[in-house]
Amino acid sequence: MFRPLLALLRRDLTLALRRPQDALTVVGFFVVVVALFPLGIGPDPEFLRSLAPGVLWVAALLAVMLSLERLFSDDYRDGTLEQMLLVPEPLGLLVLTKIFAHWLITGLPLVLISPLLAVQLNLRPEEILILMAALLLGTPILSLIGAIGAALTLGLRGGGVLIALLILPLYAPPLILGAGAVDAVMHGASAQAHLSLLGAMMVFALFATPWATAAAVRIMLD
Amino acid sequence: MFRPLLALLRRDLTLALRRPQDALTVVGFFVVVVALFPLGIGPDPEFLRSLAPGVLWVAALLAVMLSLERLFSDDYRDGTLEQMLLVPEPLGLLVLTKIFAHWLITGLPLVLISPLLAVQLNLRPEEILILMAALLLGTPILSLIGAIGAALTLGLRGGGVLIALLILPLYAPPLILGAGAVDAVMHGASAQAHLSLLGAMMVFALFATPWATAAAVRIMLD
Amino acid sequence: MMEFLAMGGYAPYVWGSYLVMAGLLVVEMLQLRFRRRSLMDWIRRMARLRVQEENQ
Amino acid sequence: MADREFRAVALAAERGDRRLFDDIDFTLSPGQLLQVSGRNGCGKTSLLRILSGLSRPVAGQVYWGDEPIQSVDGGTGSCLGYLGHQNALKEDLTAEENILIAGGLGGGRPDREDVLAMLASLGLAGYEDLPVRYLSQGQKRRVALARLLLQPRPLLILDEPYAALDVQVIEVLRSAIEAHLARKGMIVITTHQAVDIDGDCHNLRLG
Amino acid sequence: MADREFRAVALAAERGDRRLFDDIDFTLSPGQLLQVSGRNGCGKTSLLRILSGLSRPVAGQVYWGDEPIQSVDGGTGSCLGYLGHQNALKEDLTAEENILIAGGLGGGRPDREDVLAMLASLGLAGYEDLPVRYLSQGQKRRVALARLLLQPRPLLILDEPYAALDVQVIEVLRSAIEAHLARKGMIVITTHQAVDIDGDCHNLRLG
Amino acid sequence: MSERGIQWFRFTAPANFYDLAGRLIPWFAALTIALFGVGLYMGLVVAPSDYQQGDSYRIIYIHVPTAWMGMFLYVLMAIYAAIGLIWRIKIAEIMAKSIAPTGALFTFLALWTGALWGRPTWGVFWVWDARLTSMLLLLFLYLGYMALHAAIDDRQRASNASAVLAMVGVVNVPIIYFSVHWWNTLHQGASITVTEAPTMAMIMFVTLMIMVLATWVYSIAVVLARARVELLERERTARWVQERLEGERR
Ligand code: HEM
Ligand SMILES: Nc1ncnc2c1ncn2[C@@H]1O[C@H](COP(=O)(O)OP(=O)(O)OP(=O)(O)O)[C@@H](O)[C@H]1O
Ligand SMILES: Nc1ncnc2c1ncn2[C@@H]1O[C@H](COP(=O)(O)OP(=O)(O)OP(=O)(O)O)[C@@H](O)[C@H]1O
Ligand SMILES: [Mg+2]
Ligand SMILES: [Mg+2]
Repeated sequence: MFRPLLALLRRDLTLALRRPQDALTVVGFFVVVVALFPLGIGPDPEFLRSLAPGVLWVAALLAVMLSLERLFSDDYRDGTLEQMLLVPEPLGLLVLTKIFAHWLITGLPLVLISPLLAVQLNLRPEEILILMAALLLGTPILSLIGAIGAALTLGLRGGGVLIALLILPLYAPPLILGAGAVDAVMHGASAQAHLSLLGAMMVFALFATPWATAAAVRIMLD
Repeated sequence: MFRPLLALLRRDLTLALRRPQDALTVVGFFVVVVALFPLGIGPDPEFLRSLAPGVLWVAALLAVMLSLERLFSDDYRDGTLEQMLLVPEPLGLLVLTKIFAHWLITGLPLVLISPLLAVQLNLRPEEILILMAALLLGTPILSLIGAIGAALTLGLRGGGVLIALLILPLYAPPLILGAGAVDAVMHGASAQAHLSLLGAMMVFALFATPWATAAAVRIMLD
Repeated sequence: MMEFLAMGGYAPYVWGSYLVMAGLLVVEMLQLRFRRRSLMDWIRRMARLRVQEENQ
Repeated sequence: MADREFRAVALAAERGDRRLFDDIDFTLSPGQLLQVSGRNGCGKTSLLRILSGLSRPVAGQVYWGDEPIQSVDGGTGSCLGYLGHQNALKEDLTAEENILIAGGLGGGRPDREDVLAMLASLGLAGYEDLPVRYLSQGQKRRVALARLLLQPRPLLILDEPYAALDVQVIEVLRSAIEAHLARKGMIVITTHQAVDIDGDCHNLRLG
Repeated sequence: MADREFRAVALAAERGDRRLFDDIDFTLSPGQLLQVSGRNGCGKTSLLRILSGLSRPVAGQVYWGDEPIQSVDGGTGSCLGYLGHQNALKEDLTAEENILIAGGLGGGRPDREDVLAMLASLGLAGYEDLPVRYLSQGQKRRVALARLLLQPRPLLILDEPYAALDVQVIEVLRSAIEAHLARKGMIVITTHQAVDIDGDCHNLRLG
Repeated sequence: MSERGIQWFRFTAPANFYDLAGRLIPWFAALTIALFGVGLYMGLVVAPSDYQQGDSYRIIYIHVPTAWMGMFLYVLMAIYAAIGLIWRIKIAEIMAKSIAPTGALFTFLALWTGALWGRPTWGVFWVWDARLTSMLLLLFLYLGYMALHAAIDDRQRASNASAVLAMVGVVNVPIIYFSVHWWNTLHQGASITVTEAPTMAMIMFVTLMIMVLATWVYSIAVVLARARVELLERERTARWVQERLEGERR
């Protein structure tokens, strides 16, 4: 039962290790976008600090979104995805495994690098902790939701930009909750509520989206 | 001399017309990214207003950057780019023509839609005028510089994110000047200096970057 | 009449809303009609082509 | 090897506005080969994808024994192997890794020695541990074939397997096909190249 | 048609760390055909790309008459046409548009009638005004061939032109090649399929 | 597709639907003209101006109907899309696709009229209020749906794929709405919200309802007309299309 899933997970991680620059560019993009903001907005520290949660979250969201284009497209282009439909295993589980691998490669590094950027934007230690917690809960949601968009744009020209249009509206809730969590601590409130909502949303996404994604993959390969 | 260039321009525009959604999704992306910011940062009108130039410019920059991935990649994938190397015409001019077509399809619509978004972020009419002027001068620069990155990442896996990393640092000057122009009017100063610098930069990019891009294309196709 | 058109000083807003709405609805209908026409023409042409092929 | 028949009943396919084919019926028994032939664009690829359950016909149904192909016990992939126009290889992995992982994904636990032997028999000795990216068009095709031949499936569906192969390898492939038929396997194949195969061969002309 | 010779002098190519070939010399005079043959992965594609100036050899030089191929008067493309593994077609344009635009890009002003006639002779009558996307693998290859044959270049470089083509079209292509040779054109070709060509044919074995 | 499936709705057979829609459209069109005529006359001429907002309040007569229609059509579209996807009913797929442009148009009009109303009442065209923001996101959902449909060439695949998107979207609409609402009330900032008109006068209410009805009838007419065109486009090779064309001029 689980042998194929493990094989898939191992394969995706091996591939990522063979090409570490892929994962690194996602992190790089995140860092660069955050760094652009002071350029566009001005260097005032207090101002930047009040912006920090929003900017960090928007940047993380864009980084995840961009990396999503490749979630299935490599497998699609070289025909591996087709072969995967023939694997005697529910497609939903295969998809979930791929999403998990993708999150390990892109989402987790974002969470780990975020404190550095947060410091640059003058966040305080306790705020940084909440930021990381929120990202830890939020980035899987982003990957899970985004996978639907990635599957729906398989093989379409201009996929990257189209994905963005399809899923960015769906990203509003995690964005609001995630940025809101940090904002709440910045204003002395508790982030409890935000974080539990985020967690609930993650569980929901975990159960619901893989099937939608699997359906989308099947449709696009029909 | 100019027949091949005209043929190329006509071809690219025809292709864009056959698939209007490609151009529209770029605009859509721009709009959606701008709309995300208030979600991450909060709805306070005064606050948003002071952010507006930076946010609009960063969003425009990201939109142009994403659309750049397709500048050469379609031609590369189906082998047309290879054939273009065999055309009896300086490659630099061909590249410039392609960039011009690309700007008409993606950059210009961004300029045209920007007033709507500016209104949502509470900019005033005279500020909006300067914003449009700055974008009109700035988006060609973004396309010209971005073309180098697009050429350098031809055929690489994960091109989209890699492009971002390569060219975002180069985007800093137009970003600073462009956002600065609007900021200046917002603070009652004149945007003259910013705009003339932007103009100078555009002329410079117009003459310098096509050759760099052409060289990059040749190298990547070797 | 002028008074009606002035809408108590809110003319741009009120008429801006109503006229844009009217305009867009009309555009929608025209576009639909245009699409229908060109589709019909196309189908007829294809039918003619088929008849011509069969006769050969 | 196989103990059931593979049947197509009244298949029809459409692409865009055109009906590609209509009312295709056949029954393939163990040990038989079906060659699908026809001009470019007559719908061979479309038919093979339908037969392997990857796309749905507009009408008709494909059966493996008595089960519709989409709902075979243990998944469609347990009864058939499919080789399409594309090779389904990961360019960053070596030939050996590609095959081992594909085996694992299929639920098996392939043996390293077998893999190396198969690669050698296809003339890829010495290339096993190069990333597939460095292989030429024909060499990639060979790796894909090796993968397919190592998964013991009763039915093989091959879309232009000879494409890009040189003469020696075509010979190897031909004897592999004959061995598969002798073992009571079944094969559906398309090709524009004339390769004679010894066995119970049938022909289906499209278009 | 051609009035110069096409010469390769001491060519060598490397891929990765491997030297693919060394010291390749040949001279092709008007009316001659050179068939490059060899097993999969011996470097045929690499050689053809070097001959057409698309990539640079590690050593040696390719000459068109007395000029190195990269610096031919009027551009490399004025003396040769290249057909690679890929078809270089825009999927959103029709076959006709694709060919007309490629002609315009080459600096010519191709005639619509000629294009339609050529497409018809390759068996694509009725498909001229369909976006290329809707064509099958073999039909696309035919469009690419039509484009090549309509650009009157003295030297044609063809990398597996028969791939994916059905038997009838191979026949058409064969006679087009013979006509080109008869007109004093030159051809460099690779293929794994055996197609006999009447004319002054030479062979170059790699590997 | 293989098993043609459920045929109990007589009009699911394409030809019947085509004919039925063709017969219904003129009636709805006539009704639309009548209702809009009456509604506009009452709204712009008969109804008195508001004691607080003056004449600017008259925007309500198109703002509220378009906003309702925009939201409602999305749900309807998702329902049709789901039916089309699950039971493979062609007409449902076509209806879903035909609703989208009209829904997007009404959503846009709600935004547009709201913005033009906001200027005189709030002093700005736009605030990031919960209701406005979720309306904006709804517009994006519509646009994404249409863009996806347009980006896929194969008709069957396009309608299946966008059906998945519509269903995912409709599950998310309430989530989006609540999170946006919460976001807005958590931050201090904009305290202006869409104000309820103070106990509407009877005449205003009646006028509003007439306008709501008018947009309804209009939507039905336009969607049916578009569905007919879509149907023709899909079935253009079918025999019944040829038969219909012999008879029809236009
Ligand atoms: C771009 C700006 C606006 C948008 C997107 C917008 C959106 C909406 C939506 C979606 C509804 C229907 C929601 C519901 O019934 O619960 C609605 C109703 C309404 N809007 Fe707006 N609105 C905007 C601006 C305004 C302004 C400026 C006013 C007046 C000051 C206004 C007054 C109303 C009223 C009175 C209703 C009906 C009340 C009700 O049924 O609950 N809106 N609007
Ligand atoms: N997405 C599509 N829309 C419309 N028509 C299509 C589409 N895809 C393929 N076709 C048409 O379907 C026909 C069959 O295509 P298919 O790929 O099955 O042909 P084939 O028999 O495999 O040809 P070849 O020998 O060239 O590989 C072609 O004529 C092609 O024009
Ligand atoms: N980027 C690369 N890096 C390293 N080696 C490469 C690279 N590309 C190709 N090769 C190697 O170069 C050799 C020649 O490749 P080429 O594509 O020229 O072969 P070919 O003769 O055209 O083969 P085929 O008949 O299969 O098309 C192959 O053995 C391949 O392994
Ligand atoms: Mg085929
Ligand atoms: Mg080759």
